[in-house]
Amino acid sequence: MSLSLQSGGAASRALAPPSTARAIADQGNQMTTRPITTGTSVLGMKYRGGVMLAADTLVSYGSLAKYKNARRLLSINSRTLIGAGGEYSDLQSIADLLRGNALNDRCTADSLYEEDNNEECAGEVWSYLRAVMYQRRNRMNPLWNDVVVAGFRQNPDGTTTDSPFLGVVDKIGTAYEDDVLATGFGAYIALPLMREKYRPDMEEGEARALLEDCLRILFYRDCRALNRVQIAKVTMDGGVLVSEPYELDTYWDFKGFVTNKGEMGTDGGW
Amino acid sequence: MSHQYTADYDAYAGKSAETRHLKPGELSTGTTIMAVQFDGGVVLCADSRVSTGSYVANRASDKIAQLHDHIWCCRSGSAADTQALTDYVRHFLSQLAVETGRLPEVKVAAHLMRRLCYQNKDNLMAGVIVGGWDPVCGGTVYNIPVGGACIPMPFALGGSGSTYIYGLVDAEYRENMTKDEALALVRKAVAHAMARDGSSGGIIRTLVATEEGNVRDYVSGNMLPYGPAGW
Amino acid sequence: MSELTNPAIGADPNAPSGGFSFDNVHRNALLLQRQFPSPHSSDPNASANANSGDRSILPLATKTGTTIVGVVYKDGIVLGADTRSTNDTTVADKNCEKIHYIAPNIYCCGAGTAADTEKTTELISSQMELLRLNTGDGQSRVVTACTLLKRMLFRYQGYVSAALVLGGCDLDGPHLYQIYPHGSTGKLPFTTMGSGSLAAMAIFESDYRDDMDEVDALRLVQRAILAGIFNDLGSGSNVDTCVIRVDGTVTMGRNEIRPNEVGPLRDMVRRSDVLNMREGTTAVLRSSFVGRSGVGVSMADVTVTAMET
Amino acid sequence: MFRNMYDTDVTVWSPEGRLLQVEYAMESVKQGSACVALRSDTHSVIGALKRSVSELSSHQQKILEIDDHLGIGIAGLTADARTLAKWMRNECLNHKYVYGTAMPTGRLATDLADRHQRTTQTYVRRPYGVGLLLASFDKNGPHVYQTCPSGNVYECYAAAIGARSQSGRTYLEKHHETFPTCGRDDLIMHALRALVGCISGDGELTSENGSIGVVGKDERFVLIEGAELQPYLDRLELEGGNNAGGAEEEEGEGDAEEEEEKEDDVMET
Amino acid sequence: MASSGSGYDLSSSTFSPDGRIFQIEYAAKAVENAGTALGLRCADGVVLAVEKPLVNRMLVARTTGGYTRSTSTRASRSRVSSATAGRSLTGRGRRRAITRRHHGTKIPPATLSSRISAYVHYFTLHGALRPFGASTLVAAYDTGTKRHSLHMIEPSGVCYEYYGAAAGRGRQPARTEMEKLVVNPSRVPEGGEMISVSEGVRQLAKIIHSLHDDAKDKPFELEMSWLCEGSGWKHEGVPREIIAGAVEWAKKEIENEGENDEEGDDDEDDEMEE
Repeated sequence: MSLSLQSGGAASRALAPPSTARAIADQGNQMTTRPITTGTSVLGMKYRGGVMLAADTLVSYGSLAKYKNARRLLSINSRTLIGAGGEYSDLQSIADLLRGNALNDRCTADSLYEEDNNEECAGEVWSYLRAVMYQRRNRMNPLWNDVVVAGFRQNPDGTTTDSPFLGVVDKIGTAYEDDVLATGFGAYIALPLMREKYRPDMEEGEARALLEDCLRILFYRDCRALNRVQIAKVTMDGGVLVSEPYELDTYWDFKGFVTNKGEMGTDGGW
Repeated sequence: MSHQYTADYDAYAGKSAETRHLKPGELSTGTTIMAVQFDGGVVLCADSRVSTGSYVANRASDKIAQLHDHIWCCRSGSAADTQALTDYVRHFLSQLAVETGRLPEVKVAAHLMRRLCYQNKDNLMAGVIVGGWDPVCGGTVYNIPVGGACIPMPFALGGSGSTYIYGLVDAEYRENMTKDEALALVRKAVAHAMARDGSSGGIIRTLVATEEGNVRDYVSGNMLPYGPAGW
Repeated sequence: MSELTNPAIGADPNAPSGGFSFDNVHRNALLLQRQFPSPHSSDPNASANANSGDRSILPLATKTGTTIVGVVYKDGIVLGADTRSTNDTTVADKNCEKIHYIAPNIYCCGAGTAADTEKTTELISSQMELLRLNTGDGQSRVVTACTLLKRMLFRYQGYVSAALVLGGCDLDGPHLYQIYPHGSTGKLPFTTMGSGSLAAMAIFESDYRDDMDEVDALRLVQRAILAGIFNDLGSGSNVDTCVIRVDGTVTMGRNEIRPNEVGPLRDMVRRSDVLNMREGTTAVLRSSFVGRSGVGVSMADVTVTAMET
Repeated sequence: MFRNMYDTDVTVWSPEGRLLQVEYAMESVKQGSACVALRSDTHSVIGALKRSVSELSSHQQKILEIDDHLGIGIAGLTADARTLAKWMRNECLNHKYVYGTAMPTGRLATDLADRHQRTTQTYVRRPYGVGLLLASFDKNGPHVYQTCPSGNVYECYAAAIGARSQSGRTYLEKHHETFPTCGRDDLIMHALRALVGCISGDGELTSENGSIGVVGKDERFVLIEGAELQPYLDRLELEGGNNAGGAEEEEGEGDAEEEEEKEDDVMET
Repeated sequence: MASSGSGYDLSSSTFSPDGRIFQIEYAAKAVENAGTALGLRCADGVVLAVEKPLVNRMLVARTTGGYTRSTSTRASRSRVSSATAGRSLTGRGRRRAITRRHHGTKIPPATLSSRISAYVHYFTLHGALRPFGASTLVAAYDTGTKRHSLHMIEPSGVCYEYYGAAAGRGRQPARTEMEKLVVNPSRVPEGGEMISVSEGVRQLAKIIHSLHDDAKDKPFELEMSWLCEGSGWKHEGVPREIIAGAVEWAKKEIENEGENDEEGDDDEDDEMEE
């Protein structure tokens, strides 16, 4: 039994994330150099009154579509959502870490009552993740994820505002914010479309339609994507809402698709 | 952010023989293909996804190609190689048919394909299933895997997705199936492969070759017999 | 290395035979051994390899990190391309042309190594013209161009780095093909190629419909190219389009959209008057005219000799 | 009572259930010069009396800035306070690096108190002999916290610690209900008036020995000392309140409570 | 203390000739001098109540100290005496609870309690350490067995499960009062039923108030929390208006019962309720 009266504090919280950290330092060679079980893109977009995230529910093992009901959008506290692609085990450990911190915040709050508590806002979660990811990368043992954080922005003094927050942290600790974000394959396929169609005053329905459109296209064009998806949103008055997984309809009946192309007469078709 | 989209999220487990040795950037029909003999003909079946890395370059391609009037093949591996192979076999088969004045046998088509694959095996990446009807043997299926072997079979599977469905097909296949039973089997099996193999997907194309002729059909991507189940 | 003989005929093994020829493979392997840069154009790692490539024995090729697209619409084909060509990380040409002529009714967009796409399309276009003259058929078939291109590219096993979008109309109607450097082809209602192909494809997948009219199709192509220009660093500058109709007419839209126009911006800059000097600012103190006597050669000096046979 | 038997080691309970070493550490706080802190709805203010050991020396630093939004006033062993201040600054910077926002005062105060407590649990280290007043403005508004060597921490509307602080406390208790609506300058004046009572004998609050720290909404923590303090002292002069005599009357009362206080501030709660 | 150890009572690593460890008893004494803390296991949940003395009038009442803490959403504890030692203990409990969460389940109440008690006990073994001067009440819900429970850990490290537990200054009379309540499921009188949490809140408020001598004792804040069906088996503060209602009811009851009692000072009462 170790005898330590050491208590928490920001430093210890940030610098000793998941339990594997020390084991790694000791052995020096157990590093994530390549992801094994992977999720693909996560999309995020602000709209009037909130932020919305979208992702499919597939976790691949190489090219095997291994888990088709894996949730990659998670609520961290009553005002913050994260979504992540990349190594799924690392995502789970990040979620444990963040939820542990949120629980710790609730337990150490000055007051027993909810309204007096000051849970971390999205910006703080994002900043915290940045510190963790960057530190792990410097230990040459990165958490293999690109994580999107959604919630509400805070004032310089830390109070929450009603303007939405959307930021991303990648596996080496690069962090930035934007009105629309996409990770993984989505950065190549979904982002151009989102950038073209985004307006700051989009209604929730429009935002959802656009994100579903992007997910559908990702399913068409990304070998590691699925048309079983989740949508999640954070709103000022409704808090966090993560949908159950559902299936998107797809379209395959363009004339040029239906035509048979392998016949003798139609060379160059295929 | 890493911008290496071909390699980044691609783990290495699960690559099939057909895709492991592709050149960088080469298109592959990382595929599920299948053929089943039935009384009086054959059924061929394929998905429609053509990919480079994890990008789908063509989501509605046709991997079932005609070699002669009643003889067809399913392609898997490098798209360029299999297209060229098919063109050559078509060419030689037509020459032969004109020369002999009779319908070529499926066996001949398969052996042409085999020779091309075998003698150029260092430079090709192709796994092909040849199937069709001829007046001598009726419905016949030949499997020509990477390397250029040639094995006659009552049913054949190929492509990266096939590994996921051997068990299913072994369990469901019976000898002397009718045309409709064979069709149902290939559709079900290929749909299951598409559901598990990231390199297979899109729509299901089928072909039935009999003495009477060829019937093409397709199942739209949103009408598959097995969809993205939640497990 | 086994040479394939025509197995059906079983001809004399010494006679020239059909089938594959991989003669260049040995040369290519040798070049690779001597650190010739990878020929595989669509490999995004290629530039990274090239960067560390002071070992490379040949200079880098100019590549068109590109967005090229094509769609089929009700009355024909619309092709589109951006106009940036790059040399490693620098922009080599800000306004190049990537839509190449194949035949009066067929055009082809090229991505990959600029020289390869240009020469390949030039070669095929001359073959097409010869074919037209030889057959007396006034109209080339798109499928012919496609077949010629794929045969050639396959022969070079990807070392001719040309990724193409081939479009045209013939008596069978509009045809659109994608052709990859290794020689595989596909026939599609809409297609995109090049480094910006993913961005452009998103636009197509989102808004392509069967049987669009020309205005919609053109607008869709423009949007797809703009998506490439704005989101892909290898693509940039202006939008070129080409409409090929079933009725045989063709409209080239050279620089149809110029989203990166900096001219007006430049004009806004007021340069110092010191740099704009009026005529006569420098005083002429003295002028004199020197005749050409004694200088140079006059016509009379040249000896004319008769041509010999 | 074998009081002397139980008072030499911090890990020994007395038969009455007291930790005398900790209580002695609390005494050292009372040796330090006085320090007061109070808050309105918009500001937090610390006031302190600076001592100098001789005519020839400078005055000690009593108020330390920890972060843009937070400062502390100290009473007790200055050196102990400095190590704590260094640690607190580090925590604040760390929090800013990790979370991108200012350290919540409550969390810092709790962590600080835990740090105090740790020294009382093992005999390896002695308790810190210093009491701190934290004045801050964070996302929940202005705060004043008081910590003790025992590890106790209180959030207060106003507080006073250090030598002769009782009269300052009496002043604050009398007026604290009016503090919430005070403006910045009025709050500073209250701090000064409370301080005046804590000056010994015929001493006087001057720009040399007075020290004020203020933090408020959209206002970073600043120290007001020397010439900057003079206008406030002038105002105090006008009120006629700038000497210890004014608070004499209340002090008697204070002494009586001082005795009782000893038991309050112990570990018990 | 019955007897002082005369030399054998200076270290928790020293036994007295009659086999006692005086340091532990002295530490327990610290608990006995502190504000009262009560815990009551009712039919549909557990209620904790703490008398928090307000050292002076300028304290921000609701935030002071935080005597009742959540260790996780399913467990909570309340403790008396040395606020600081208690805080260190709750920190420990929280870490345990969180560690256990990492194992994928919520830590069972008995396990949590016995781990805390092991930790507390450890501090009674070493000369270099001192026993904790705090008792800890653990109210918790077992998600596995769907059962709620109340444990108390004392400075010696002993830990029992209780239907009603009390620590601090008023523990004796409080215990007597609690024994009158129907909290033991095996001793429910004919036709009666076990006490509910809402009734528990009122009873605890009454006990705390009746033990408090407004004339002699310091003003205090009544802090109450519960973990019950109504709170979704999560530990949370009892809503302030319910506490206010309970206090009002309690005062009326006390007034009715004791004619000889002097009236409480209204001013101070108001403050308490805040």
